[in-house]
Amino acid sequence: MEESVWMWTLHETMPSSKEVGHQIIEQLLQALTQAGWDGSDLFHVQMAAEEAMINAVTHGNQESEQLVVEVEFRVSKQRAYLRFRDQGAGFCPDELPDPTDEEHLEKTHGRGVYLIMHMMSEVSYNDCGNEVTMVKNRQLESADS
Amino acid sequence: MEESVWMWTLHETMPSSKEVGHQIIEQLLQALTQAGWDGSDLFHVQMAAEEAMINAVTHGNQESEQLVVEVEFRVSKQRAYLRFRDQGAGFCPDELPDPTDEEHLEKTHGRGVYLIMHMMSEVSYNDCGNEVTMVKNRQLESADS
Amino acid sequence: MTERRRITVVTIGDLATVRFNDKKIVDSASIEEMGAELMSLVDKDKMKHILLNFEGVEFLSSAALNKLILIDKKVKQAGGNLRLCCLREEIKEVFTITRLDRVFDIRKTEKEALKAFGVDS
Amino acid sequence: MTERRRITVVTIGDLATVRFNDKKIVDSASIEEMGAELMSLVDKDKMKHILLNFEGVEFLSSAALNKLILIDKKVKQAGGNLRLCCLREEIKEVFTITRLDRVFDIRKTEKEALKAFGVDS
Ligand SMILES: Nc1ncnc2c1ncn2[C@@H]1O[C@H](COP(=O)(O)OP(=O)(O)O)[C@@H](O)[C@H]1O
Ligand SMILES: Nc1ncnc2c1ncn2[C@@H]1O[C@H](COP(=O)(O)OP(=O)(O)O)[C@@H](O)[C@H]1O
Repeated sequence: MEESVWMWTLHETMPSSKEVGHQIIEQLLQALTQAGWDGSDLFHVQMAAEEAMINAVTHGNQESEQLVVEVEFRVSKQRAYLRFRDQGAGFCPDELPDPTDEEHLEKTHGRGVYLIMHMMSEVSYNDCGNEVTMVKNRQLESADS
Repeated sequence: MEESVWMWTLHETMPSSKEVGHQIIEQLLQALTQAGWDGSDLFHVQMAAEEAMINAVTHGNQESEQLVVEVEFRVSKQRAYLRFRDQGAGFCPDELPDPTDEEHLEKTHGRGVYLIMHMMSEVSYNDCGNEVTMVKNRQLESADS
Repeated sequence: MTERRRITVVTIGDLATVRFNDKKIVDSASIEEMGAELMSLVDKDKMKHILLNFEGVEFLSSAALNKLILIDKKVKQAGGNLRLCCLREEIKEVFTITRLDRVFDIRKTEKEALKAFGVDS
Repeated sequence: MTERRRITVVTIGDLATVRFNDKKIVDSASIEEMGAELMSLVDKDKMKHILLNFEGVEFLSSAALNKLILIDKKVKQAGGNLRLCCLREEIKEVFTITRLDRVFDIRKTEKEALKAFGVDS
């Protein structure tokens, strides 16, 4: 990540609250917009951020008041870097069933991690599964740039 | 495990049901009793088996009707071997808080894995955390043997 | 008329056309409320068919998708049809990536969707 | 007298002495029922103090421990005391390993426990 000139970075520890999480992601979206992001690039980052935040707060920390989520965001014109770390027991992403398999298609859960993987350019979980790091390389130039 | 002469082994796939799990553990306890186990040795294996089964069914498979738990038990006069594998997303046992810490002491969850670790002679989880293998070496000779 | 906070409804016979009041369908309490309001269209208002018009919706999370699957099951159980229309490109892509475009009947315009329901507008 | 399925209760004033009907306290439905019956001793029968006599109990799971912690909180809230007695050696060890022997007041015999409640038998 050294090579990028980040225009905006945020590194903070938030409580295990979806409301607070949504607000922090709003800040990220504003920073991206200011850096010229829009359209599907912006949408993809928003989706991955929301899903990762909700998983950290609900599955990871189980909304415990005693646990926090560490978030780190970096934004440049061409690249966005996002990291979420919770204090839960983790999980193995590779073990998750494929939600697009015929037998899982109508299930009412299990699409978050799959969407994260498909929305971002690079996604990696730590061994334990309680930290996800992701990068989005911007695909499209916006019309007015 | 080669060196042991197993007097009883069971290897089966059970549905994600605590009731069925309790019944299978009853069979294990009967086999242990027949092999001369009693007192705290028997109790320790029972505790570890119940906690591991409940975790596989509830945390691992989330009681899904579509998922199964693989159980393997082996019993000899001196040693018991237990393995439970679920089809869930796993977890990292090392990340769990210590339930005996002052701040967690009155929590109403989080003692199962800790008890398993303390009741058995050897406990290991696979990398993913959805399989636990454990061995109990018998400590006490029963009075009448 | 029923007070609804998350959706705005126009009915023609037993067909309800629904628009969403929120631009972002992501907050879990709002999703629950939206789900309950849609459910009551079938349960209480005895609507058979539902058309979800996504005009103006800019974002939805996987939790919203899960809720839509429940609504779809409900409508089908009641012998009706659920259709979706007017999805912005990025939201359409979410349905494609998750293959939910095979579960839901998605139409480009409201006119097309209404036609599929047998309503000519 | 109240019908109870999981516990047998003898009362002296506002002290209830409880024995368990099950040898193994492990099944989750039974644990819920046991919990509800103990809770109602405080809520409904207005018992202040509770003595849990574990005679005959051969096994309990961590889910049962969790439930006992809730009961203990309840009794304390109501200004009373919860005590345990007559634990077989292996069950006592479970309390020691988990350090719950520091949360619960555990006595060897029912006589000792009653004495701690100020009842001489
Ligand atoms: N941060 C996390 N910590 C622990 N488990 C997680 C985490 N994120 C995801 N998981 C596990 O992965 C599963 C699938 O997550 P996801 O694909 O987001 O779908 P859903 O949240 O609808 O279940 C979850 O049910 C949970 O078991
Ligand atoms: N087989 C499993 N699969 C997934 N997660 C598990 C499994 N076993 C344990 N865990 C995780 O470890 C945590 C602690 O488990 P445990 O010590 O048994 O306490 P409790 O079940 O009371 O929470 C669980 O809440 C769960 O997050």
